[in-house]
Amino acid sequence: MDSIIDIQVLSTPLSIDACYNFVLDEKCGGIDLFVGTVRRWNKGKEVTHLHFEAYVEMAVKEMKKIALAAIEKYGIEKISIHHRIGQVELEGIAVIIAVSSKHRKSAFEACSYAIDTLKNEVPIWKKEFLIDGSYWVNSRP
Amino acid sequence: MDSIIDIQVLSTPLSIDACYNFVLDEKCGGIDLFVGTVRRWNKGKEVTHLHFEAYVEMAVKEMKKIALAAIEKYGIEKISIHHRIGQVELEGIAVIIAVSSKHRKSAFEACSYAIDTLKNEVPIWKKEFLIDGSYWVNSRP
Amino acid sequence: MKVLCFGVAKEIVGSSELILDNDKGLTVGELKSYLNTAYPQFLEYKSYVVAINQAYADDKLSISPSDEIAIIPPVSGG
Amino acid sequence: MKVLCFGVAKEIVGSSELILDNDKGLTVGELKSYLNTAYPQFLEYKSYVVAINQAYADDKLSISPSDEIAIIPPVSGG
Repeated sequence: MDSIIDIQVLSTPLSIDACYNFVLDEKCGGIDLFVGTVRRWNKGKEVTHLHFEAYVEMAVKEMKKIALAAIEKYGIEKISIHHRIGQVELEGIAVIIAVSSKHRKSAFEACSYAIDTLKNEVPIWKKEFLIDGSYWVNSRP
Repeated sequence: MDSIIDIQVLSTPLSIDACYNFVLDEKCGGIDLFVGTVRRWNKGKEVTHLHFEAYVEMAVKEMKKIALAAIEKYGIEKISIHHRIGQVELEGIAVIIAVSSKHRKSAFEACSYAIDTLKNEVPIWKKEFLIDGSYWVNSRP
Repeated sequence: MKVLCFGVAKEIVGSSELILDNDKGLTVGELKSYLNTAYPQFLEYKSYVVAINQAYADDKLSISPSDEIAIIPPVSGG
Repeated sequence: MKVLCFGVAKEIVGSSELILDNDKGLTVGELKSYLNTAYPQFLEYKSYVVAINQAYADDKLSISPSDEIAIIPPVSGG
Protein backbone atom coordinates (compact mmCIF):
# COMPACT_ATOMS: atom_id res chain seq x y z
CA MET A 1 0.00 0.00 0.00
CA ASP A 2 2.75 2.43 0.98
CA SER A 3 4.28 2.15 -2.47
CA ILE A 4 1.21 3.63 -4.16
CA ILE A 5 0.32 6.43 -1.74
CA ASP A 6 2.64 9.17 -0.49
CA ILE A 7 1.26 11.47 2.21
CA GLN A 8 3.33 14.24 3.75
CA VAL A 9 2.74 17.27 5.97
CA LEU A 10 5.87 19.39 5.74
CA SER A 11 7.18 22.59 7.29
CA THR A 12 9.62 23.09 4.39
CA PRO A 13 8.83 24.16 0.80
CA LEU A 14 6.94 21.57 -1.19
CA SER A 15 8.47 20.00 -4.30
CA ILE A 16 6.45 19.35 -7.46
CA ASP A 17 9.27 17.09 -8.64
CA ALA A 18 9.02 14.94 -5.52
CA CYS A 19 5.29 14.35 -6.05
CA TYR A 20 5.72 13.83 -9.79
CA ASN A 21 8.55 11.34 -9.35
CA PHE A 22 6.56 9.39 -6.76
CA VAL A 23 3.55 8.86 -9.04
CA LEU A 24 5.46 8.38 -12.33
CA ASP A 25 4.71 4.82 -13.43
CA GLU A 26 5.51 2.97 -16.63
CA LYS A 27 1.97 1.57 -16.67
CA CYS A 28 0.50 5.11 -16.83
CA GLY A 29 0.18 7.52 -19.71
CA GLY A 30 -1.15 10.46 -17.75
CA ILE A 31 -0.28 12.39 -14.60
CA ASP A 32 -2.40 15.19 -13.25
CA LEU A 33 -0.98 17.59 -10.66
CA PHE A 34 -2.93 20.18 -8.73
CA VAL A 35 -0.84 22.86 -7.04
CA GLY A 36 -2.50 25.24 -4.58
CA THR A 37 -0.63 28.53 -4.31
CA VAL A 38 -0.94 31.61 -2.12
CA ARG A 39 -2.63 34.43 -3.95
CA ARG A 40 -2.32 38.12 -3.23
CA TRP A 41 -6.00 38.94 -3.54
CA ASN A 42 -8.76 37.10 -1.75
CA LYS A 43 -12.28 38.53 -1.86
CA GLY A 44 -10.90 42.00 -2.51
CA LYS A 45 -8.50 41.98 0.41
CA GLU A 46 -4.74 42.09 -0.01
CA VAL A 47 -2.92 39.14 1.51
CA THR A 48 0.69 39.42 2.71
CA HIS A 49 1.24 35.76 3.64
CA LEU A 50 -0.48 32.71 5.13
CA HIS A 51 0.16 30.54 8.14
CA PHE A 52 -0.97 26.90 8.14
CA GLU A 53 -1.48 24.89 11.30
CA ALA A 54 -2.26 21.18 11.31
CA TYR A 55 -3.30 18.47 13.71
CA VAL A 56 -0.55 16.54 12.01
CA GLU A 57 -1.21 12.94 13.07
CA MET A 58 -4.92 13.18 12.30
CA ALA A 59 -4.32 15.17 9.09
CA VAL A 60 -2.06 12.39 7.82
CA LYS A 61 -4.75 9.80 8.64
CA GLU A 62 -7.44 11.79 6.82
CA MET A 63 -5.15 12.37 3.83
CA LYS A 64 -4.47 8.61 3.64
CA LYS A 65 -8.22 7.97 3.65
CA ILE A 66 -8.63 10.39 0.74
CA ALA A 67 -5.77 8.76 -1.18
CA LEU A 68 -7.21 5.27 -0.71
CA ALA A 69 -10.71 6.45 -1.63
CA ALA A 70 -9.35 8.10 -4.80
CA ILE A 71 -7.67 4.82 -5.82
CA GLU A 72 -10.83 2.86 -5.02
CA LYS A 73 -13.26 5.24 -6.77
CA TYR A 74 -11.25 6.13 -9.88
CA GLY A 75 -8.91 3.19 -10.42
CA ILE A 76 -5.81 5.36 -10.49
CA GLU A 77 -2.36 3.85 -9.95
CA LYS A 78 -0.53 6.15 -7.53
CA ILE A 79 -1.25 9.31 -5.58
CA SER A 80 0.92 11.78 -3.71
CA ILE A 81 -0.52 14.45 -1.38
CA HIS A 82 1.84 16.95 0.24
CA HIS A 83 0.59 19.79 2.45
CA ARG A 84 2.68 22.63 3.80
CA ILE A 85 2.47 23.94 7.38
CA GLY A 86 3.91 27.12 8.88
CA GLN A 87 4.33 30.42 7.10
CA VAL A 88 3.89 30.47 3.31
CA GLU A 89 4.65 33.57 1.24
CA LEU A 90 2.78 34.92 -1.79
CA GLU A 91 2.97 32.49 -4.73
CA GLY A 92 4.31 29.84 -2.35
CA ILE A 93 2.88 26.33 -2.54
CA ALA A 94 0.33 25.28 0.10
CA VAL A 95 -0.60 21.89 -1.29
CA ILE A 96 0.30 19.50 -4.13
CA ILE A 97 -1.76 16.54 -5.28
CA ALA A 98 -0.32 14.29 -7.98
CA VAL A 99 -2.14 11.35 -9.52
CA SER A 100 -1.02 8.86 -12.15
CA SER A 101 -3.46 6.83 -14.17
CA LYS A 102 -3.71 4.71 -17.28
CA HIS A 103 -6.50 7.01 -18.47
CA ARG A 104 -6.36 10.78 -18.27
CA LYS A 105 -10.05 11.26 -17.45
CA SER A 106 -9.70 9.35 -14.20
CA ALA A 107 -6.52 11.27 -13.37
CA PHE A 108 -8.40 14.58 -13.58
CA GLU A 109 -11.39 13.25 -11.66
CA ALA A 110 -9.29 11.71 -8.89
CA CYS A 111 -7.18 14.84 -8.49
CA SER A 112 -10.26 17.05 -8.33
CA TYR A 113 -11.93 14.71 -5.84
CA ALA A 114 -8.81 14.67 -3.65
CA ILE A 115 -8.40 18.46 -3.40
CA ASP A 116 -12.13 19.01 -2.81
CA THR A 117 -12.21 16.40 -0.05
CA LEU A 118 -8.97 17.62 1.49
CA LYS A 119 -10.38 21.12 1.79
CA ASN A 120 -13.48 19.78 3.55
CA GLU A 121 -12.13 17.10 5.83
CA VAL A 122 -8.45 17.37 6.68
CA PRO A 123 -7.72 19.11 10.02
CA ILE A 124 -5.53 21.89 8.72
CA TRP A 125 -6.22 25.57 9.34
CA LYS A 126 -5.17 28.61 7.38
CA LYS A 127 -4.64 32.01 8.97
CA GLU A 128 -4.67 34.75 6.39
CA PHE A 129 -2.46 37.76 7.08
CA LEU A 130 -3.75 40.89 5.38
CA ILE A 131 -2.27 44.36 5.09
CA ASP A 132 -4.51 45.36 8.00
CA GLY A 133 -4.99 42.31 10.21
CA SER A 134 -5.28 38.55 10.27
CA TYR A 135 -7.97 35.91 10.71
CA TRP A 136 -8.53 32.17 10.63
CA VAL A 137 -10.20 31.33 7.34
CA ASN A 138 -13.69 29.70 7.56
CA SER A 139 -14.01 30.29 11.31
CA ARG A 140 -16.49 33.15 11.05
CA PRO A 141 -20.12 32.50 10.08
CA MET B 1 -1.70 38.01 -25.44
CA ASP B 2 1.76 36.48 -25.53
CA SER B 3 2.14 37.04 -21.80
CA ILE B 4 -0.74 34.71 -20.95
CA ILE B 5 -0.15 31.87 -23.40
CA ASP B 6 3.05 29.90 -23.88
CA ILE B 7 3.15 27.42 -26.76
CA GLN B 8 6.23 25.38 -27.56
CA VAL B 9 7.11 22.38 -29.74
CA LEU B 10 10.50 21.17 -28.59
CA SER B 11 12.99 18.52 -29.60
CA THR B 12 14.60 18.59 -26.14
CA PRO B 13 13.17 17.18 -22.87
CA LEU B 14 10.17 19.10 -21.55
CA SER B 15 10.33 20.89 -18.21
CA ILE B 16 7.41 20.86 -15.76
CA ASP B 17 9.10 23.75 -13.92
CA ALA B 18 9.13 25.88 -17.07
CA CYS B 19 5.39 25.41 -17.61
CA TYR B 20 4.62 25.89 -13.91
CA ASN B 21 6.69 29.06 -13.67
CA PHE B 22 5.03 30.51 -16.76
CA VAL B 23 1.49 30.11 -15.43
CA LEU B 24 2.22 30.97 -11.76
CA ASP B 25 0.27 34.14 -11.04
CA GLU B 26 -0.36 36.03 -7.83
CA LYS B 27 -4.03 36.40 -8.79
CA CYS B 28 -4.46 32.62 -8.89
CA GLY B 29 -4.92 30.09 -6.13
CA GLY B 30 -4.80 26.97 -8.26
CA ILE B 31 -2.62 25.48 -10.97
CA ASP B 32 -3.46 22.26 -12.75
CA LEU B 33 -0.80 20.43 -14.76
CA PHE B 34 -1.37 17.50 -17.05
CA VAL B 35 1.74 15.53 -18.00
CA GLY B 36 1.52 12.89 -20.71
CA THR B 37 4.20 10.24 -20.36
CA VAL B 38 5.34 7.28 -22.43
CA ARG B 39 4.03 4.02 -21.03
CA ARG B 40 5.54 0.60 -21.49
CA TRP B 41 2.26 -1.18 -22.17
CA ASN B 42 -0.30 -0.10 -24.72
CA LYS B 43 -3.20 -2.46 -25.50
CA GLY B 44 -1.15 -5.44 -24.39
CA LYS B 45 1.86 -4.65 -26.55
CA GLU B 46 5.25 -3.77 -25.11
CA VAL B 47 6.54 -0.37 -26.18
CA THR B 48 10.27 0.39 -26.32
CA HIS B 49 10.05 4.10 -27.21
CA LEU B 50 8.05 6.63 -29.23
CA HIS B 51 8.88 8.99 -32.03
CA PHE B 52 6.86 12.20 -32.48
CA GLU B 53 6.71 14.11 -35.74
CA ALA B 54 4.98 17.48 -36.08
CA TYR B 55 3.94 19.91 -38.78
CA VAL B 56 5.53 22.44 -36.48
CA GLU B 57 4.21 25.76 -37.81
CA MET B 58 0.64 24.51 -38.06
CA ALA B 59 0.87 22.63 -34.74
CA VAL B 60 1.87 25.87 -33.02
CA LYS B 61 -1.10 27.67 -34.62
CA GLU B 62 -3.53 24.95 -33.53
CA MET B 63 -2.10 24.90 -30.00
CA LYS B 64 -2.54 28.69 -29.80
CA LYS B 65 -6.18 28.30 -30.84
CA ILE B 66 -6.69 25.74 -28.08
CA ALA B 67 -5.01 28.01 -25.51
CA LEU B 68 -7.16 30.99 -26.49
CA ALA B 69 -10.32 28.88 -26.52
CA ALA B 70 -9.49 27.55 -23.04
CA ILE B 71 -9.09 31.10 -21.73
CA GLU B 72 -12.32 32.18 -23.43
CA LYS B 73 -14.39 29.18 -22.31
CA TYR B 74 -13.16 28.74 -18.75
CA GLY B 75 -11.93 32.17 -17.69
CA ILE B 76 -8.50 30.91 -16.71
CA GLU B 77 -5.56 33.31 -16.35
CA LYS B 78 -2.60 31.67 -18.09
CA ILE B 79 -1.88 28.51 -20.04
CA SER B 80 1.30 26.80 -21.15
CA ILE B 81 1.33 23.94 -23.68
CA HIS B 82 4.62 22.21 -24.51
CA HIS B 83 4.85 19.24 -26.86
CA ARG B 84 7.90 17.12 -27.49
CA ILE B 85 9.03 15.94 -30.92
CA GLY B 86 11.62 13.34 -31.83
CA GLN B 87 12.41 10.20 -29.89
CA VAL B 88 10.99 9.88 -26.38
CA GLU B 89 11.95 7.04 -24.06
CA LEU B 90 9.75 5.11 -21.61
CA GLU B 91 8.49 7.37 -18.82
CA GLY B 92 9.67 10.38 -20.83
CA ILE B 93 7.34 13.37 -21.17
CA ALA B 94 5.43 13.79 -24.46
CA VAL B 95 3.27 16.77 -23.49
CA ILE B 96 2.69 19.19 -20.61
CA ILE B 97 -0.33 21.44 -20.19
CA ALA B 98 -0.34 23.89 -17.28
CA VAL B 99 -3.24 26.18 -16.41
CA SER B 100 -3.59 28.77 -13.67
CA SER B 101 -6.93 30.00 -12.47
CA LYS B 102 -8.59 31.84 -9.63
CA HIS B 103 -10.88 28.83 -9.16
CA ARG B 104 -9.67 25.26 -9.18
CA LYS B 105 -12.72 23.84 -10.94
CA SER B 106 -12.03 25.90 -14.06
CA ALA B 107 -8.34 24.93 -13.91
CA PHE B 108 -9.25 21.23 -14.09
CA GLU B 109 -11.85 21.78 -16.81
CA ALA B 110 -9.57 23.93 -18.97
CA CYS B 111 -6.66 21.51 -18.65
CA SER B 112 -8.87 18.55 -19.54
CA TYR B 113 -10.36 20.45 -22.49
CA ALA B 114 -6.89 21.41 -23.75
CA ILE B 115 -5.44 17.89 -23.74
CA ASP B 116 -8.58 16.37 -25.30
CA THR B 117 -8.59 18.97 -28.06
CA LEU B 118 -4.85 18.73 -28.63
CA LYS B 119 -5.12 14.99 -29.15
CA ASN B 120 -7.87 15.52 -31.74
CA GLU B 121 -6.71 18.55 -33.66
CA VAL B 122 -3.01 19.30 -33.48
CA PRO B 123 -0.97 17.94 -36.41
CA ILE B 124 1.45 15.82 -34.46
CA TRP B 125 1.97 12.10 -35.11
CA LYS B 126 3.22 9.39 -32.84
CA LYS B 127 5.05 6.32 -34.07
CA GLU B 128 5.07 3.57 -31.50
CA PHE B 129 8.12 1.29 -31.45
CA LEU B 130 7.31 -2.12 -30.05
CA ILE B 131 9.54 -5.08 -29.24
CA ASP B 132 8.53 -6.55 -32.62
CA GLY B 133 7.86 -3.66 -35.00
CA SER B 134 6.61 -0.10 -35.25
CA TYR B 135 3.52 1.73 -36.51
CA TRP B 136 1.98 5.18 -36.75
CA VAL B 137 -0.71 5.42 -34.07
CA ASN B 138 -4.29 6.06 -35.30
CA SER B 139 -3.39 5.55 -38.96
CA ARG B 140 -4.96 2.10 -39.32
CA PRO B 141 -8.76 1.70 -39.42
CA MET C 1 -8.27 14.90 30.65
CA LYS C 2 -6.36 16.89 28.05
CA VAL C 3 -8.07 18.65 25.12
CA LEU C 4 -5.94 19.71 22.15
CA CYS C 5 -6.87 23.08 20.64
CA PHE C 6 -6.14 24.17 17.07
CA GLY C 7 -6.62 27.27 14.95
CA VAL C 8 -9.17 29.71 16.30
CA ALA C 9 -9.91 27.33 19.22
CA LYS C 10 -6.36 27.79 20.46
CA GLU C 11 -6.88 31.55 20.46
CA ILE C 12 -10.25 31.32 22.23
CA VAL C 13 -8.94 28.99 24.92
CA GLY C 14 -5.62 30.85 25.10
CA SER C 15 -3.58 27.66 24.95
CA SER C 16 -2.92 24.70 22.71
CA GLU C 17 -3.99 22.36 25.50
CA LEU C 18 -6.86 22.53 27.95
CA ILE C 19 -6.81 20.36 31.09
CA LEU C 20 -10.23 19.32 32.42
CA ASP C 21 -11.40 17.05 35.25
CA ASN C 22 -13.12 13.96 33.90
CA ASP C 23 -13.14 11.28 36.55
CA LYS C 24 -16.63 9.99 35.77
CA GLY C 25 -16.42 10.16 31.97
CA LEU C 26 -18.58 12.31 29.70
CA THR C 27 -19.92 12.38 26.16
CA VAL C 28 -18.71 14.54 23.29
CA GLY C 29 -21.99 16.48 23.55
CA GLU C 30 -21.38 17.15 27.25
CA LEU C 31 -17.83 18.31 26.51
CA LYS C 32 -19.17 20.76 23.90
CA SER C 33 -21.77 22.10 26.37
CA TYR C 34 -19.02 22.65 28.88
CA LEU C 35 -16.79 24.43 26.33
CA ASN C 36 -19.60 26.68 25.11
CA THR C 37 -20.36 27.71 28.68
CA ALA C 38 -16.76 28.17 29.78
CA TYR C 39 -15.74 29.97 26.54
CA PRO C 40 -18.83 31.74 25.13
CA GLN C 41 -16.69 33.00 22.24
CA PHE C 42 -17.14 29.57 20.67
CA LEU C 43 -20.76 30.52 20.01
CA GLU C 44 -19.65 33.46 17.85
CA TYR C 45 -17.75 31.15 15.51
CA LYS C 46 -18.87 28.54 13.06
CA SER C 47 -19.59 25.27 14.80
CA TYR C 48 -16.63 23.11 15.65
CA VAL C 49 -16.40 19.37 15.92
CA VAL C 50 -14.53 17.13 18.30
CA ALA C 51 -12.09 14.39 17.36
CA ILE C 52 -11.49 11.44 19.64
CA ASN C 53 -8.33 9.43 19.02
CA GLN C 54 -7.78 11.26 15.73
CA ALA C 55 -11.20 10.51 14.26
CA TYR C 56 -14.26 12.74 13.98
CA ALA C 57 -16.72 11.89 16.78
CA ASP C 58 -20.44 12.47 17.12
CA ASP C 59 -22.09 13.94 20.20
CA LYS C 60 -23.19 10.60 21.68
CA LEU C 61 -19.70 9.12 21.89
CA SER C 62 -18.40 8.58 25.43
CA ILE C 63 -14.97 9.93 26.18
CA SER C 64 -12.68 8.00 28.47
CA PRO C 65 -9.90 9.83 30.32
CA SER C 66 -7.14 8.16 28.33
CA ASP C 67 -8.57 9.23 24.94
CA GLU C 68 -6.81 11.80 22.75
CA ILE C 69 -9.32 14.65 22.48
CA ALA C 70 -9.15 17.61 20.08
CA ILE C 71 -11.31 20.62 19.20
CA ILE C 72 -11.53 20.91 15.41
CA PRO C 73 -12.72 24.32 14.16
CA PRO C 74 -13.92 24.53 10.54
CA VAL C 75 -10.98 23.35 8.46
CA SER C 76 -9.34 25.54 5.81
CA GLY C 77 -6.39 23.65 4.38
CA GLY C 78 -5.46 23.45 0.74
CA MET D 1 3.05 22.63 -56.56
CA LYS D 2 4.64 21.12 -53.46
CA VAL D 3 2.73 18.88 -51.04
CA LEU D 4 4.17 18.31 -47.55
CA CYS D 5 3.79 14.76 -46.25
CA PHE D 6 3.79 13.77 -42.57
CA GLY D 7 3.59 10.58 -40.56
CA VAL D 8 2.27 7.61 -42.45
CA ALA D 9 1.75 9.81 -45.56
CA LYS D 10 5.49 10.36 -45.74
CA GLU D 11 6.01 6.59 -45.75
CA ILE D 12 3.33 5.98 -48.38
CA VAL D 13 4.67 8.68 -50.71
CA GLY D 14 8.27 7.79 -49.90
CA SER D 15 9.26 11.40 -49.33
CA SER D 16 8.46 14.34 -47.09
CA GLU D 17 7.59 16.43 -50.16
CA LEU D 18 5.66 15.57 -53.28
CA ILE D 19 5.97 17.77 -56.37
CA LEU D 20 2.89 17.92 -58.63
CA ASP D 21 1.98 19.86 -61.76
CA ASN D 22 -0.79 22.33 -61.07
CA ASP D 23 -0.82 25.00 -63.70
CA LYS D 24 -4.60 25.28 -63.97
CA GLY D 25 -5.39 25.04 -60.27
CA LEU D 26 -7.42 22.31 -58.56
CA THR D 27 -9.61 21.77 -55.53
CA VAL D 28 -8.70 19.89 -52.37
CA GLY D 29 -11.13 17.15 -53.43
CA GLU D 30 -9.38 16.81 -56.79
CA LEU D 31 -6.01 16.62 -55.06
CA LYS D 32 -7.29 13.80 -52.85
CA SER D 33 -8.64 11.91 -55.87
CA TYR D 34 -5.26 12.22 -57.52
CA LEU D 35 -3.43 11.02 -54.40
CA ASN D 36 -5.76 8.03 -53.90
CA THR D 37 -5.18 6.98 -57.51
CA ALA D 38 -1.44 7.55 -57.54
CA TYR D 39 -0.91 5.99 -54.09
CA PRO D 40 -3.67 3.40 -53.51
CA GLN D 41 -2.16 2.63 -50.11
CA PHE D 42 -3.93 5.75 -48.83
CA LEU D 43 -7.19 3.83 -49.17
CA GLU D 44 -5.98 1.23 -46.68
CA TYR D 45 -5.47 3.86 -44.00
CA LYS D 46 -7.87 5.98 -42.04
CA SER D 47 -8.96 8.98 -44.02
CA TYR D 48 -6.57 11.90 -44.12
CA VAL D 49 -7.30 15.59 -44.45
CA VAL D 50 -5.51 18.34 -46.31
CA ALA D 51 -4.26 21.59 -44.83
CA ILE D 52 -3.88 24.69 -46.99
CA ASN D 53 -1.66 27.43 -45.62
CA GLN D 54 -1.56 25.70 -42.23
CA ALA D 55 -5.32 25.45 -41.78
CA TYR D 56 -7.63 22.47 -42.26
CA ALA D 57 -9.37 22.74 -45.64
CA ASP D 58 -12.56 21.17 -46.98
CA ASP D 59 -12.84 19.43 -50.33
CA LYS D 60 -14.33 22.41 -52.17
CA LEU D 61 -11.46 24.78 -51.49
CA SER D 62 -9.44 25.80 -54.56
CA ILE D 63 -5.70 25.43 -54.29
CA SER D 64 -3.47 27.98 -55.93
CA PRO D 65 0.07 27.04 -56.90
CA SER D 66 1.64 29.32 -54.28
CA ASP D 67 -0.31 27.79 -51.36
CA GLU D 68 1.38 25.72 -48.69
CA ILE D 69 -0.24 22.30 -49.00
CA ALA D 70 0.05 19.41 -46.54
CA ILE D 71 -1.34 15.89 -46.17
CA ILE D 72 -2.52 15.40 -42.57
CA PRO D 73 -3.04 11.75 -41.58
CA PRO D 74 -5.08 11.09 -38.42
CA VAL D 75 -3.24 12.93 -35.65
CA SER D 76 -1.89 11.15 -32.57
CA GLY D 77 -0.07 13.71 -30.47
CA GLY D 78 -0.24 14.02 -26.71
